[in-house]
Amino acid sequence: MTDAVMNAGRVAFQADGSTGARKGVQVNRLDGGLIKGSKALTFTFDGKSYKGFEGDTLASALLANGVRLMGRSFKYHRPRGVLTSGSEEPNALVELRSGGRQEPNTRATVAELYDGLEANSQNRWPSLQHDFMAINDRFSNFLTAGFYYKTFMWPAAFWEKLYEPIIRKAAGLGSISFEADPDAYDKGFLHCDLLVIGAGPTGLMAALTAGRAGAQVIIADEDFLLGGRLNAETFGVGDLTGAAWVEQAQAELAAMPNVRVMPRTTIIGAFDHGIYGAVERVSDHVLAPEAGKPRQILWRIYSKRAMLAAGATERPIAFENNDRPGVMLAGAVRAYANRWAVTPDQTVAVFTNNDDGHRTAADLIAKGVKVTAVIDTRPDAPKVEGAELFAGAQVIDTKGRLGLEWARVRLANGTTRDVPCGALAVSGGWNPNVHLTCHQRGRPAWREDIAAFVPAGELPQNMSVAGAANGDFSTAAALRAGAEGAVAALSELGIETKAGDLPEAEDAPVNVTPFWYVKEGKGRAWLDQQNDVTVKDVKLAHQENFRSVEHLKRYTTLGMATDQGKTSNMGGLAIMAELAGKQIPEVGTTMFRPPYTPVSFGVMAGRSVGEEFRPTRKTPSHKWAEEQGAVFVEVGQWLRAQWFPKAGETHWRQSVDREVLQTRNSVGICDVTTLGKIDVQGKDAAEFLNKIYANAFAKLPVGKVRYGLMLREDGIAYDDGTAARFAEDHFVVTTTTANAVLVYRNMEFARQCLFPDMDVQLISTTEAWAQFAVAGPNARKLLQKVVDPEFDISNEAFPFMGCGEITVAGGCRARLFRISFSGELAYEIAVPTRYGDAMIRKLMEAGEEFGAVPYGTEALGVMRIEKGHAAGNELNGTTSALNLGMGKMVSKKKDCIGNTLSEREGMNQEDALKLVGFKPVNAADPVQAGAHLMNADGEVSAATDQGYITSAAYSPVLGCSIGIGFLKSGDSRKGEVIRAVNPLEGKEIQVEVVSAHFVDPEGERLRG
Amino acid sequence: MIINHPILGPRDSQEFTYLGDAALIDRPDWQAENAADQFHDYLYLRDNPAGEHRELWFHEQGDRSWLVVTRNTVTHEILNVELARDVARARGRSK
Amino acid sequence: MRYSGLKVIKEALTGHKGWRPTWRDPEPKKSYDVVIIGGGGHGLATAYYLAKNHGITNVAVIEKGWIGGGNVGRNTTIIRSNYLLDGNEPFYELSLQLWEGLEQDFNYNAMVSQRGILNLVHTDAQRDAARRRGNAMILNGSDAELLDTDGVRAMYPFLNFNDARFPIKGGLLHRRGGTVRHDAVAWGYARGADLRGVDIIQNCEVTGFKIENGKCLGVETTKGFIGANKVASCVAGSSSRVMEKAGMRLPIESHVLQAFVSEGLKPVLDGVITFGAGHFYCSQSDKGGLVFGGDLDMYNSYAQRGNLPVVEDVMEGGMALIPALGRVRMLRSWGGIMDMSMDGSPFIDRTHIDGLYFNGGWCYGGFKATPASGWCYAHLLATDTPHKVASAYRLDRFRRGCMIDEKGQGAQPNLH
Amino acid sequence: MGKFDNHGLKAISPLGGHEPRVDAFTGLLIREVADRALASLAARQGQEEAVKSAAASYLGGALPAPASWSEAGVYAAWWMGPDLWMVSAPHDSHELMAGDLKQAVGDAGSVVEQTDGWCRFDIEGPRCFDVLERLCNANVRAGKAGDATRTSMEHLGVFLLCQEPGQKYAVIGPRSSAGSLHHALVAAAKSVI
Repeated sequence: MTDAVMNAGRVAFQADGSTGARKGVQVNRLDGGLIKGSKALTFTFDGKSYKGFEGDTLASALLANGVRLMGRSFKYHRPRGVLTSGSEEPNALVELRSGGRQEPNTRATVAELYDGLEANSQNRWPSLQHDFMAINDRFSNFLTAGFYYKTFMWPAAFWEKLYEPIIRKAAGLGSISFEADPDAYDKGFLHCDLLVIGAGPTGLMAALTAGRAGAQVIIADEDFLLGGRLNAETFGVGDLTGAAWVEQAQAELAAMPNVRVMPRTTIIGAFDHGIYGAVERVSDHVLAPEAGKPRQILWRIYSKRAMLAAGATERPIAFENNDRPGVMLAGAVRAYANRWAVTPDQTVAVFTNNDDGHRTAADLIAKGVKVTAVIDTRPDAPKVEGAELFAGAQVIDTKGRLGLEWARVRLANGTTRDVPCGALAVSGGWNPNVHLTCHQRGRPAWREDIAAFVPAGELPQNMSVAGAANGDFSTAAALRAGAEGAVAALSELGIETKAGDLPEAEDAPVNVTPFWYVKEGKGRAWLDQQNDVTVKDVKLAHQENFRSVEHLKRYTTLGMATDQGKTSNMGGLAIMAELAGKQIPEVGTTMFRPPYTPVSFGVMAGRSVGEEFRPTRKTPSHKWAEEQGAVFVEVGQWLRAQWFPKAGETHWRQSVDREVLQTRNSVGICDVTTLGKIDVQGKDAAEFLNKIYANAFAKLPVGKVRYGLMLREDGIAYDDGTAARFAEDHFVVTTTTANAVLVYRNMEFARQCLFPDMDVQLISTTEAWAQFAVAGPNARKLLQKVVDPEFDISNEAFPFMGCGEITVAGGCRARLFRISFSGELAYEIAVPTRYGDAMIRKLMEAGEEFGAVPYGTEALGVMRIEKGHAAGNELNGTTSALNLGMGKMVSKKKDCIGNTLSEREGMNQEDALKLVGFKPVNAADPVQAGAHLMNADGEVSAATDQGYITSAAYSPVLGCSIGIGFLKSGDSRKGEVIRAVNPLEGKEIQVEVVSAHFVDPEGERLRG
Repeated sequence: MIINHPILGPRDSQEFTYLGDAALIDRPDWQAENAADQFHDYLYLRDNPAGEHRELWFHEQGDRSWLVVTRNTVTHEILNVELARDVARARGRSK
Repeated sequence: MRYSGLKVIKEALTGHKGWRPTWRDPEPKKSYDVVIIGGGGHGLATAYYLAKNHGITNVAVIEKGWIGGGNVGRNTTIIRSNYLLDGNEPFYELSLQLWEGLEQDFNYNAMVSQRGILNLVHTDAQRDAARRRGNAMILNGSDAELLDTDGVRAMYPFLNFNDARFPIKGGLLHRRGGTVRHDAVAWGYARGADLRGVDIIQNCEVTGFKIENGKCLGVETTKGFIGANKVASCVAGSSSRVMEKAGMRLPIESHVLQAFVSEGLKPVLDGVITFGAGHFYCSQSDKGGLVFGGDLDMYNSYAQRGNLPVVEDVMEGGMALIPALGRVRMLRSWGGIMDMSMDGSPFIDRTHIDGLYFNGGWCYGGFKATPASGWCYAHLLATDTPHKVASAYRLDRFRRGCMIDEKGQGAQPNLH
Repeated sequence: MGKFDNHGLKAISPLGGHEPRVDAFTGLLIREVADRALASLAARQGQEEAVKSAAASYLGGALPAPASWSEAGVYAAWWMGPDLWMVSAPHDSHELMAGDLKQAVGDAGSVVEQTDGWCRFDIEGPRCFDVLERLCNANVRAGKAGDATRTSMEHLGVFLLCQEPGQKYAVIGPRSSAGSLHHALVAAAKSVI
């Protein structure tokens, strides 16, 4: 078991059994470490090939190979090397991979090395060593914070034509390939009693404690190696090395079925009520994901309790030229040496204001690296073995063009000393990683004793914080806090347990004297290294009154880079406090917002990409329509046949005209299943519909259908359809395709919230029935061949607006409605959906002798426009029954949703818009939906606007293009010739105002 | 967010559709002589409190219950969840 | 002090010693002609135009936090004049024209950049609506072009033209639309107003109104009572909270809208794109970050933060539209409180209380409106008559049945 | 097929085939199920008890409690919402179940045929947990046999019936989206297995 576990998840300590003897395999490689020494991996950086080991990051491997220069800064293109060993890295950003997988701005410090890794430096031209844009650095004195707000204003046109294009070209960091990402992403959902965020000593101890108590535990860490700082330090836990203890803990956790260990998983945000977002990097450590496997997974974690054990981040000290490649955080240098067996250079100096910095010196010396000096700002700095100590001293400058060569030190006695060093390990103290505590209402509080902000205020619901994230920096304190935190969290869930015996571990106190920046020196001391924000910029912001933290941030861009100021915000804040003569807490902190580290679009989209972006709904006749070569169109989530091209038809209009004419002349068939169908039952069903519809339904006889108009409470028409009464207490209501969900929701609102005692039951049956419109003079003849003979559907027995339950095709139950959208003699016939495919084939077969055609949504649209029926374009959410010419339908005799407010004066103006039809004066002119209406003469302007055309089509029946739309006082302007203007496309035509009922205005056909 | 459904227990708010202030239950009498004013206030005016807010959520991807959720609009803390139908009856709505 | 390239050079050569505070931090006077509540973009613009257009300089802008900390400091920086309805389009067209001359006017480079806004259409009905809208824009003196699929492809070949669930059938292009460096707008107006004598008072919260027999005499604040002939509320998402102190209920709900920015990238998007079949719109800042957003979180909220489902919804839209974004990373998300009105359109009006004025209901369109809002509010405050392009923005319009409902969603604020 | 469709119309499955679709993975089987008749049963106002007893005698077992499902003989039923259940039975023998059920409950309940409103996929095998946690937010690992959860998978509202925890589930979704639901299930299975 243990072995299996050791080889799973993490790179085990010396798992390859080697002695770890590999000193000098790469120029800066040391012995030991937690990397696998067995086989070397090959990778390239800027086209040059290097070797590293499994367990390396790109950063550690580059350092091992003696590469310090890894990037260029955003603004001045200063040469930069790696500053940190974690996700807080501001400098070492690269373009990883290539083609569709090209990944800009990837931190070399978290990019796991794999064989064949390809990385390139970014934001430089032509090369990292010789970056032309570094010219900016020469002019840095002109390009201070916010300089661009004060210039580039004259002449006005130049900003967009000259300055901005140059700036945009120069700006940005990495680039994308513009190819589609070939990888798949996934999403998932997890539930737990306790979510442990971070798997350092605190998190592991918490997970062990909770796991042993039987709780459902998830422990996640952004690193591929669990253990946090234990992997970077030399001190042990109990009688084991830190790393060995981690391995033991991981083995025990892996053996617990109630614990889920998630390495390579970053908790990106703390959302309401214990929900956390987590991104698991499944395949980023290999060349490419296995087929079908995701690159990353977004997990939504539902936690009852969460413990933040995210550790702390070291902060630098600002001094002149503190940004040269080789200047690094002390803890990072130590991590590279202990975990990755790498030293950034053979000679290293240390600059610190606290004891922790001394550990770096000690560990390097132990590994045989020459430490040329330990510079400690504290006069009472502790002794150092094996290196020269300068107590009460400061680094005031550094030299080395593309890499550090030496540091100039101001000694306590005032003299200066130049210390040779290829790397300078800087420690300004540690900041607890409070980020997730701020994602809601938490506001950190200042703790003087550790000179850092710790979590405070209103933490996210059910979150606790432990260990270094809470300001407890020693290993012993971390283990204790983890165990006790878990016990406390579980007891809130009613799971009682004990902390148990904790292993022995170092318990050194934090010994730090706040020191933020070296005041000496005319040059630039860097705070935000990626955005090139210096101490001077902060001073300027103060001078110009950008003094609130947010103003400082926004004016100088401090902390707005890809690292979100994880290493820089604190320094800027401290300096602003000093300038303002305030205490740091008075100045406050900027907001930390999700995500904790940046997350890819791909993983947030998951599987919802391409054609699967949203579900696709198919009609019962879809398969048949495909066979007919139908052209489909998206209608909401539905795919509907738009038209059915026939051999020889070269233009869609030919197909649509044919479908319309054949339907009007003989018979056509259309799948209308997509219309919403809601089954309404109960003693009060009729009374309920009276409330829902503007017009009356109580007296609708059984076996009859009635058109109904639905208003919103504000009196605007929002949907229409029919209600068929199958029994005293049973109706079937239809809605438009677009509003099916909305109408059902609103009816439930009325049923549950407005009329809770009505005896009404609702349920959708939209998908249960395959429904086909059979329209045209031969509709009845056709149907009589399909409907079983015992059912008389003659005009007398089954008149217009009749409905009933019948059987077809020898016993298949069906519903028949005598309703017409086309204006022809028409029926809608419904059969159980599974028979829909067979039914359309049956209908077409039966219609053969009449030359029956299938028609699609285009022909449907043409025929409804010819009849002047309102549809989506007319029910646009701003039109009332009055506008639609249905004002009289709104019953004043009963209460119904919308009738009271529909009486407001503004909705009943003299010249209110009315739905009318439009015919081109010149028959060849196309009427266009979206054209605005203007009087025959007079100016064309918004002020003279008379209305607009909502729907238009070519009417093969009338042989010209027609339209319907809304015209001021339209109903009283029939016969008037006006203009339909479309300046957008440079068109203007004369149209005659006519009735919207172009075809068979008396409606004789549909009654025939 | 998590809404503690009175029948189903904790459910992700993503399953719900939000409407707004629970006062929308109190639809005025259409025959009141100042019905127009009452309907105006009912439909258009809101307390919009920064704090406790009683509001209507529809469990559309669930059991299709309308719920009245009492939620703090500043902290998003949810203090109470009731079936809207019960609330409506308690407020005297019937047919 | 005038800002200019020369000034920058001179200061650079003299150690930047000459830069003065961009605005003062005065203590409030006992009383003012006009007290503007809210140091956001609209409040500062109102103060600026009161001073500049109407010579009214005895003005205080009181801000409970730091100026520009509301939506002017947390929006997606888009400016446009592409509205449909007569009540709106002339107002937003005035606003766009003011943007076009703004920097020279207040001598501050807000980086107004008319990069063009493309609203994609995916259905015939959307094209019909786009045609009606485009014509309304042109009839109101704005600009619009209707593109077909090829026209869109020519502009943005990397959009999904291959396997899109909702194919792109064209778009409505508004070339004069674009983006602005949002924070700079607040700072520029603040500086311009301050130079003209306006007092900008930060960290000063209004705790109440002094109203006697129907007249508003001033405001109680955390810095004491401040008298005023006219009090002008201009607090966007906090409108209901503030006006409630004057006993008013508003046709407004406060909702949270999230916005996002990606890591910095070399140029990807030249203009602004809105996806017509999902909730996603995007532009690229001069610094290289993709600035994007989508739909509201939908529930009433005063918390400037949102939740995960909407983040996913927005980024799903991004991937559906631009598959090449797969490996681009979202860097930061945040939320703003939107004063969502009942028809999606704003209010610039007197209240029933003499001397108390209201400006709000901007939904998520407030940023682009900043100059015209300030211009028209100043006009109302100075003349007591509504500016003609803002004459529809009355508080009683629902009572009269004169909604200005661009989206046709009715009285449900979160749908506008 | 069944005794009621000896008529001229031949049924097709939600995925469009004449035979139900099956997809096999190591440790997981996804089967399209097209042989169940469905009818919804809602209690009339104030008739909750009456409908329950009437249904009980018709089904030979009590209607299930909220968020659960149960079966008795050929019948199964799950809770859909307050006073609302879905009843299911073999399609071939019970295609007209809705009518019979209405007979049984009379005026105490409202019955609506739902047979073809839905598509159903049964998933079986030891990898159920791993696949389901990629699809929906239901806490399946804490679930028990008899759970009926309304949840959503890839933007689709579905019912998830647990027959055997970790081993056997039924996923019931809107019929018109059967293709999308099937794609979601298969894609998740491929991603996991």
